Amino acid sequence: MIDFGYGLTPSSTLKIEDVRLPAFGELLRREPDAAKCIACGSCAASCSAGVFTEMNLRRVILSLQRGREKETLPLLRHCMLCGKCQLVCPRGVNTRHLILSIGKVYQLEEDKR
Amino acid sequence: MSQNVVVIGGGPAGIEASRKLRDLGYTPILIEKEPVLGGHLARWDRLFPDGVDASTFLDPMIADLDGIKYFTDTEVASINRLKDTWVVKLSNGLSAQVRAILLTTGFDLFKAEKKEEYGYGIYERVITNADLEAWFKSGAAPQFDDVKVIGFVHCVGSRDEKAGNRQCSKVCCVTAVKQACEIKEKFPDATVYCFYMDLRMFGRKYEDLYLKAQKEYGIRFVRGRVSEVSEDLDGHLFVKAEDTLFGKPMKLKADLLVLMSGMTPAASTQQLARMVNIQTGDDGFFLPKSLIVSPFTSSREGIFFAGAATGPKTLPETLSEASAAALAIDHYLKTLQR
Amino acid sequence: MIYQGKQKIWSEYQKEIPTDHWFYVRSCIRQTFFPASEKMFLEILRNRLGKDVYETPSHTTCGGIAYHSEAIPQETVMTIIARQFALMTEAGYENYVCSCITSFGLYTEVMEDWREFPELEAKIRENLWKATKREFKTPKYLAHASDLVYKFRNEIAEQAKFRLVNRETGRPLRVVEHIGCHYAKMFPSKGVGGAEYPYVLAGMVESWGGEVVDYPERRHCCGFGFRQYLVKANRGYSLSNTHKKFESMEPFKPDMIITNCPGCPYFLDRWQYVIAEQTGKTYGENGYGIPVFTYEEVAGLVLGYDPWDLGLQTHQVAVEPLLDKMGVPYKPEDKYKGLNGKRLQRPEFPMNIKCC
Amino acid sequence: MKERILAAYDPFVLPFVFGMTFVLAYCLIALVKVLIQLNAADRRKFALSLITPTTIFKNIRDIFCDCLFHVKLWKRNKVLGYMHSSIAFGWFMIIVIGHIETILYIPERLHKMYYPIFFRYFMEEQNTTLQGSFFFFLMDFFLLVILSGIAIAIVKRFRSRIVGMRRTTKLTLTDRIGLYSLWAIFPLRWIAEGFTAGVAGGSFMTVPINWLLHNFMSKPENITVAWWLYSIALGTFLTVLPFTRYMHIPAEILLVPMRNAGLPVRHTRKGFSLAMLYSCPSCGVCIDACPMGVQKKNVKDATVYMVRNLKRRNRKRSLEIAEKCLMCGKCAALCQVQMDACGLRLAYRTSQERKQNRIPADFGYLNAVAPLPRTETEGKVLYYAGCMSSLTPVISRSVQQVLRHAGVEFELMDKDGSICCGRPLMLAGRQDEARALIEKNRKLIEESGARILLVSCAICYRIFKEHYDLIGVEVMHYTEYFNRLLQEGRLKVKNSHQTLVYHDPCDLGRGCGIYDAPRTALRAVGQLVPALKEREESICCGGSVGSLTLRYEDREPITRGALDNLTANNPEQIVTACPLCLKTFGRYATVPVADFAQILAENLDND
Repeated sequence: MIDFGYGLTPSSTLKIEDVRLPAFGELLRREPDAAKCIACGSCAASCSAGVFTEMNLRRVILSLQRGREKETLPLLRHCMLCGKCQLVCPRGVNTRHLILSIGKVYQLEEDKR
Repeated sequence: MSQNVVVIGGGPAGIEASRKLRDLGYTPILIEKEPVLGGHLARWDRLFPDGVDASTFLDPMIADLDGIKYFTDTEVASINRLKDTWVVKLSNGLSAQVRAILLTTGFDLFKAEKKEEYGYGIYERVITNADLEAWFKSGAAPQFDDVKVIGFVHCVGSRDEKAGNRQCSKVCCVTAVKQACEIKEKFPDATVYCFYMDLRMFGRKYEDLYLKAQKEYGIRFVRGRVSEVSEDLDGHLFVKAEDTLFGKPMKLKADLLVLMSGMTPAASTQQLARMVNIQTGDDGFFLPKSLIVSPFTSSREGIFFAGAATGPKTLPETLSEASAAALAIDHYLKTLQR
Repeated sequence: MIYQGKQKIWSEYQKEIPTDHWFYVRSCIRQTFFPASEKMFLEILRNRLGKDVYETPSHTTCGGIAYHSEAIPQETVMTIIARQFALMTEAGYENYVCSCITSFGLYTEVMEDWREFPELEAKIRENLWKATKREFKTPKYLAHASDLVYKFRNEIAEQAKFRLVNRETGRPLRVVEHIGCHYAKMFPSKGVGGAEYPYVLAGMVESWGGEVVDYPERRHCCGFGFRQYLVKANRGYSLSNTHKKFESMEPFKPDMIITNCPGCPYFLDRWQYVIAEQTGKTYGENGYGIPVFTYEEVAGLVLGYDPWDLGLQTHQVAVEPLLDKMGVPYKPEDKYKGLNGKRLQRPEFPMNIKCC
Repeated sequence: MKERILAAYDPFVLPFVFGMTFVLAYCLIALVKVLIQLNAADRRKFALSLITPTTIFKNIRDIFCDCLFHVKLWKRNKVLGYMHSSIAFGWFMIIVIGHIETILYIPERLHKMYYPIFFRYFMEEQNTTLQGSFFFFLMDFFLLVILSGIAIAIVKRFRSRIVGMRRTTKLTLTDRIGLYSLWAIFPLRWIAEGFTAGVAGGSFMTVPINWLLHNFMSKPENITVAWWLYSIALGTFLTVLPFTRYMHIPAEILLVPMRNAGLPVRHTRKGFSLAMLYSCPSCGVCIDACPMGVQKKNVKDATVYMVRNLKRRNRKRSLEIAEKCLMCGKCAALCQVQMDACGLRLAYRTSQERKQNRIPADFGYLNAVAPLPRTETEGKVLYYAGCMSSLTPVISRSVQQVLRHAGVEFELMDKDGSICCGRPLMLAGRQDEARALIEKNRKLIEESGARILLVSCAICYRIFKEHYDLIGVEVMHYTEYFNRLLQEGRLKVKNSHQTLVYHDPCDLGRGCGIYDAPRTALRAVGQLVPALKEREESICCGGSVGSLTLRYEDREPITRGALDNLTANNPEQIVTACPLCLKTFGRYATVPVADFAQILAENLDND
């Protein structure tokens, strides 16, 4: 192999059809509210941890649906479970249980790997 | 002998207005260019938000046309002003002299093939909302049996200056959500994606439908406009869009893509506008006197509108406008007599 | 694929191309890397079809690469172009045909700009006058050289010695057509067949017996992208674009690629070597790459010109597999012979991609 | 009195002897198990309490009051109180009198455990004396007391509403066997003693039966049959007892001293918790108490069912119940055996949280939070509004307004964003993570030099009180503090005479016992009207962060139920003292809802 001083860069495109989401299915079983998010961002805007960190529940939920949970799961480490997001969510998503459930489902996936 | 009123366009607006005019004691002359009455509604299967069969509305309307002279397969040849009346000549050789004309010419579905990048008419697996309704209505077996991933493209020809339509077609968002749920019922194992720019769930119970689509049907909503579609070796589709909420370009390999064709002014709009010398807006729809207080009155004496001829509208809006226009015509004719 | 659907679109994007009297301008890249292509264009038009094509040595670069790399301002590039037009006017022509897609796109853009903003045109006229004391008329017709070959594709087919058909199986060759981005993506109405389903090359392929491959990434850029290639730090990005195209066309097993742009054949050809050397992957059969041609080269092959006279030995990806399929005779020993049979040195061969 | 059966034995005693031996052995083993499961510190604490005179006295008093007289139940429901104490105390007295008789007449038989129980069978009345008749009367009297209790119990089982219970516990099979054998014991005893009343003596209950029986069933072999049946009923009851709710009878005797020793709940079903589980009488008071009970589907999530599932080691259901609970503590407040229902659930959540997968917490970012400006002024107040208050700005604004009015020097602790108090994490069973937040907050508070930490959120207040151990800082809920300011005359208000109803937030009322301070203060600004149920019986607003799984749509009926309770006396204004209650009530209330501080701020006397 020759080093030309440049090389192929990996594609940033989400190949959504390749994304199999068994973990998300399990999450929906535990907390069906995961499907209700309309990405309004209230949760992220009001987040107590968000004042100090990048924590953004909207983005976490979205990343799970796109099979890119690795990018956002670490954010959940900052969550203080204070429940403000639950109070502001216009769709009444049980965000605290959702966060706890994400931990249970996806950490399990992580452990399997 | 009761007074004649010409109603041009035999869709729901035309039929409803004709019935109301007849009830008010006039003899409507209803003109429809297609062989059957009912307009787009006649080709539609079920209606949002509750999924009621379209025929449950249309059939009783069409069954109740006593006292209305209607001509199908007929177009307007010319309209001329003669003193304080309008002389309408029809393509079948008949003509009528009336004091009031109601334009219920409705809309045409945007020709999805104009959005060349989506490949409608080129890729077999790209269909439109109208095709889907026709298939639902026919009750036929699906054309493709290996449908596992389905995409819905919102705003095809709507909010698109390049496609010549800046306006929002209003009904496509909720129609897409309705159709997404329906198709999920037909293909329960399929994953259904809706690619939207904004979701405009403005009507009563529309938001409920959206929630149901998310929660019960598991429809996946992606905020991002489809940029291009291509075909792979076995005829399946590659759909490119950006997931704007996630901030990444995305690619979907789909087995079926449904284009939500928007509403454009009916082809006859410009022609009729010239015949009676009235204005159309930048968007090509008839321009009423005021969009707020008299959306059914034109700038010319005796010319009235109802329904989607003055812009995209839902069915209930169209029907109530039809009634309102009938009353406005009645009021106008009575004022003339006094 | 519904072929009639495409035909319908093609029928909507037809442009008027005069049959004769052209003022021809060359491409900086092409006259360097594919000199035989431009020669073949003139050969076909002048000698085979008997057309009047005029060339002048006073023609310079259009400034497109500098413009797209943001090295010179728009006014400068417009003045350069005005000078080319002046050359045409002085020569008494009004049909302008260019060899380069970048130039074609730029001429279209500039002419559209002048149409929208006449004051800009006036200013450029003044600039040109001040600089060169020349005056110009904008061309009546602007065409890309491929438009002309497209126009005369059937005449060429009539004189064809070979067809784009696999001689052994009798099946049409599978051809990837790659259109330069600036041909129609900016002004769809200025390209034959529009931007989405361009017909300019597809028409030639069809006429000459081949079959066009419609692969998912067919719209994608070859990867040149001016700054992407020219700046070394971005070069991986250029390579990745090309890689994306090859990955997408691979399942269709194309026999060849035909292009109408200066950069595209160069990058589609050379990057195959780089990809092979970096990843070990080749896209053609038996360890070869997919041969890449300009449309003039393909026309030349069809008309029976000697492959080495067409300059096909300068390609990185070996063309011999295709010549074999088409049944074009060639002498392998002549591949690296120069003018008058002078033996040139054999080049060093790459490791991972077969070159003959 | 003299022995009639010289052998002092008859085979019919065997069922009872078996049952009694079994139950004693079972209880002994259970006792040992509980004691072993206590950790060393708790065990020492417990042992110490058993020899502390004050606790000894308290234990005896509690055992009598709770186990025999059911004083708490009397206070709540006279009929149920009578029912329970009649059976418990009556039976206790019968046993005691039986033993007294044995001691008096045949002390040498005392070692036979069945003798005092079946005393009447073995004895013969000598008509020469009347000395037995006093006991005859007592025995019959207590038998009557018990039978009346049983009669009420039978009625209650089939028509619970008559005795004031909406819902009763659904019984298990063993519970039913225990129940029916319990019901059978005393009528059978009545008949058995009736048979022998002729020879062994009797009083107003047994003698008429004796007379009746002799007229109809005079055959002597029937006598033994009746005693057999009585013994079998006793034996059955005692044998199944450990597996029924009646286990609470012996268990409570252990629970009372353990509770008085102040042992904490450390585990879901070990040690103290095990004693607690065994002490649940399945009475079902918690079912009606539970605010989730407004929906029928939640009835099975009451504490009694959690206890049952924990006992059966049904992990799935236990977890469901544990996670669903609002942790309002009302069931615990009303519980007859003072079951620490929230503690058990929390222990379960914690154990599950430790066992299951979870995303590890990382609160490292809190290190970057700047310390508060330190001031050394005496009596400086630090006001912590808490996370929720940023969604109810009216609270923090009103608090500040009141403080300024009273001329209190104060500082805001979380104007640049709160660090959560940690209680939500704790309620989710994440004790260690909660600890991290507590430590950070504690450091901030202590280093600020504040003397008083003022809290306007009931949820925060509770954890500050229970888990912070702030040195030199007094934690005060704003209801307490403002009431103090009022009493000290620093805060002057005028009375609007508006009718107010006060809602006791769970964590403030039941959680921290603050009921009077807000009421006293509110009386100064308005006219307080009672809610239907208040103080320790107040109904959770439904917004609690205590529940992990309760869905949004299932919270609505709870909120509506709580609002109905508050508005029973048509108040003009609902007042609460917790941002979560304020927000939750605000969603559905038809009567305006205001925060405590808001009401004070609106009625400040500025003259």
